[in-house]
Amino acid sequence: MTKILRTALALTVVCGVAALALSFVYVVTRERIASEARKELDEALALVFPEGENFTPIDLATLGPIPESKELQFLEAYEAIKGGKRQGIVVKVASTGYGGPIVLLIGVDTEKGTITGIRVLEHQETPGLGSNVAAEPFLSQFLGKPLTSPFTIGEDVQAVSGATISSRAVARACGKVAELLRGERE
Amino acid sequence: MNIFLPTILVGTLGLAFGLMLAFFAKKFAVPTNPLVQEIERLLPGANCGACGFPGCSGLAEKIASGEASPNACPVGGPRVWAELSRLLGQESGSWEAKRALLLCQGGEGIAQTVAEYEGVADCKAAHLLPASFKGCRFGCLGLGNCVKVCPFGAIHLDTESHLPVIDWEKCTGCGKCVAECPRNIITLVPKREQVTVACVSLDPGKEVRKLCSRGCIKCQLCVRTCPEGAITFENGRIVISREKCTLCGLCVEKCPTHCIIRVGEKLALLEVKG
Amino acid sequence: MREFWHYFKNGLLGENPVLKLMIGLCSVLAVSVRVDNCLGMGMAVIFVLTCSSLVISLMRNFVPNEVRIPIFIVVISTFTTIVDLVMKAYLPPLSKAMGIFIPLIVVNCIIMARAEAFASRKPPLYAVADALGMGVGYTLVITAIGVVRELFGYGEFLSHPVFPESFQGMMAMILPPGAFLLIGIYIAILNWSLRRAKR
Amino acid sequence: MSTEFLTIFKIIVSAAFVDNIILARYIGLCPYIGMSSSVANSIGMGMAVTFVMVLASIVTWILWNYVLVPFGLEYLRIMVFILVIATLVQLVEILLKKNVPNLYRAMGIYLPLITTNCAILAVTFLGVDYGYPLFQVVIYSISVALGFTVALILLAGIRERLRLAKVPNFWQGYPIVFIATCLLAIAFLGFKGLVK
Repeated sequence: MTKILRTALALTVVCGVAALALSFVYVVTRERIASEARKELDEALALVFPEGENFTPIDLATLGPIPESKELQFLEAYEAIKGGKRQGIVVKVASTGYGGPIVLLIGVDTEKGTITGIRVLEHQETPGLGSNVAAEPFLSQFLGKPLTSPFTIGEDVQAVSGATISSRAVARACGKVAELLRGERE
Repeated sequence: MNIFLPTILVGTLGLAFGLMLAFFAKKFAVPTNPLVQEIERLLPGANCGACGFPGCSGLAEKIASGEASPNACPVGGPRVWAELSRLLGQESGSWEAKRALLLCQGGEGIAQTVAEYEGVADCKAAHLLPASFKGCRFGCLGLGNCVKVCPFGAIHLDTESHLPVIDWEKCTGCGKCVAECPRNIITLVPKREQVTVACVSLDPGKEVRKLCSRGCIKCQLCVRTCPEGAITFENGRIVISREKCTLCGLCVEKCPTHCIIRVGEKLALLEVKG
Repeated sequence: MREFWHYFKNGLLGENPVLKLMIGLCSVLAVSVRVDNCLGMGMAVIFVLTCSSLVISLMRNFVPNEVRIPIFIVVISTFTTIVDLVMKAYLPPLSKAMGIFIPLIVVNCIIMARAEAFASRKPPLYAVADALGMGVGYTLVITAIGVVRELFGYGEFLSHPVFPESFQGMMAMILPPGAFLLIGIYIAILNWSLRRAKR
Repeated sequence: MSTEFLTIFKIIVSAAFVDNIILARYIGLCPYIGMSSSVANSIGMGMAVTFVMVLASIVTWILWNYVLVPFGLEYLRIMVFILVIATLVQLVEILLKKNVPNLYRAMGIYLPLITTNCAILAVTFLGVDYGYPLFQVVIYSISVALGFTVALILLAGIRERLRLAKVPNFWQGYPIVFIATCLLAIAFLGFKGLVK
């Protein structure tokens, strides 16, 4: 009986000390991790909406009825504010590509009704082919396009060669975001 | 942020798991061979499976029973090998040096040759052919891969029978020839006097009789003869238990095809008689 | 001190964990797409391996046999989590690139194998020597693979282009098959050179 | 009903083939190389992995959703999960050894290999990361284990043939096994894009 207790106690002590050490490290690094994540998001937001001075998260539901789609999920939305006035909206969406969801940040100027920027945050596309949808040459095609564009591969957007599905996923995301925000245009 | 909550939580988890493990380990203890435990203690215990056996305990069992060599653990490397050899060397009762033994007497003039083979002189190549140039599907092809692979020059091909002869003086029991042989007819056996069936054919007796005059025809006369009950017929092959055998030699005399042989302590030369 | 070097050198070539012992392969293949990832992974493994070897070696006389494995793995996982948190805080891009393979250091067989095979039996100084040797040996191999994969896969070295514009990366090198192919070739080369050296 | 069935089917195909844990994700390689020397071994290992994988993902899923998340202790995930797996494996082994010796002989002896099998830990992490409900986690872990077993048996079959082949001297052993794995991985690339 004492042997069982001693054995159990050994594991308890090791677990306790380990957890103590970990929570200590966690407390030390927590702030830093949060600020890194915030910084990363801010940088990405600033890239897709260069004119925005600061960004505040808003509820997606306030943007109107969200377009139904199996292959697309709306994740978050941000207001881009300049000089105390709302200039545009940045939407974070996940669109199903070739290897999994492609998470995109799409910036829209609600006054002009154009796309201001687009950026791939996460993807699992084939390296060397599908991964090229995250690169400038493909994404810059969308810059400045009006919300009324069809966003169809082969018509107004050229697909990355060898990666039609990945390209279509990005175009679809833009199309749906445009559909959502068309009503927002003042 | 409270840093004591996780400590207590994980500590409790540890306590619960520790109690469970210690309790069950005691309650459900299964007695194991002390030698196996001894070997397992020397093995790395990483349970990585790199040796090809299921975990360190799996390898320990195989080493204890002599089915695996003490250098089988690639993680432990030479150091563990040395320690294991020392352990096994001291307990000489349960550990014996191994030697390679060919379980086939079907040489030239004894086993039928049904076709002329003119391909590469390589057992593996000949074994890949759908049909065998020797009548027997199980017997030695006699093309000498084992001779080539032996690092100690302990094997040579007999000029008359074209069967490999293993010199137990030179053989170290490294098992290279065992791994090389595509027909799996070379095995490692303890180095001592013993009686063994020198045929691995699974063909029915009638077939064997046609193909080879020294093959096991499954008559099971030896099973009935053995006074110790050491011989059994399992899964289509005759098995002689080394533990029960008293080397009385009755089965060797009785075997109608002379496929049970007595192997000496010094050499594994199969006496191929006409 | 002599023995310290002896154990250290052991892990570099003679018992190189990846090429000779065939352990810790998962992260080697998964992370070695780019050289900087390899170096990061190498550092992480060296840190976890050395720290846990040291702690396990210090505790070696107090650990009851029944809970040996849970205790070792808790120690290893603590250091792994520390690496995970610190990387997230100070090197976020690297931490992102390695993804799930940072937590998986816990189950990197190298660490558990060395803990059981070496650290739990030898005094701390030797345990550290062995851990460092194994860690550096691991890092060397993973970097050697990473250099080739990055060079041919992206045409870059440490993210600097090496080949002219017209070079199209070899996709196969980045994908799993290239990794398997390369490690096969490396082991064959090692076998060959060892055999030559013997002669 | 039919959409639910479709989701589950998708999980199965993508976990077992498209994202095959060994050939596409490079996880669980040590037992893959170690245990693939014969088909019989690989089947036993596959069974043991399936068993532990399902058990571990259920237990860790419960711990994650009802203990770690409510207390805000997500960062203790690595430690708690691996502790659970290590204990679970050891317990199952002790119990099987004593109570069901036949089953133990068939698959239990492979259990110790599993504590340090990254595939198990990876599945528990991924199952939680994907945010599946409990039922889907079970399906997911079964499918991953299926993919693992398939890859293991395929390689074991190849290795049994390789024993008879004439392989150049210094390519013998592991190198040729990796080349075979490379070809298998290429074959599995064909599944990519199967599930949208």
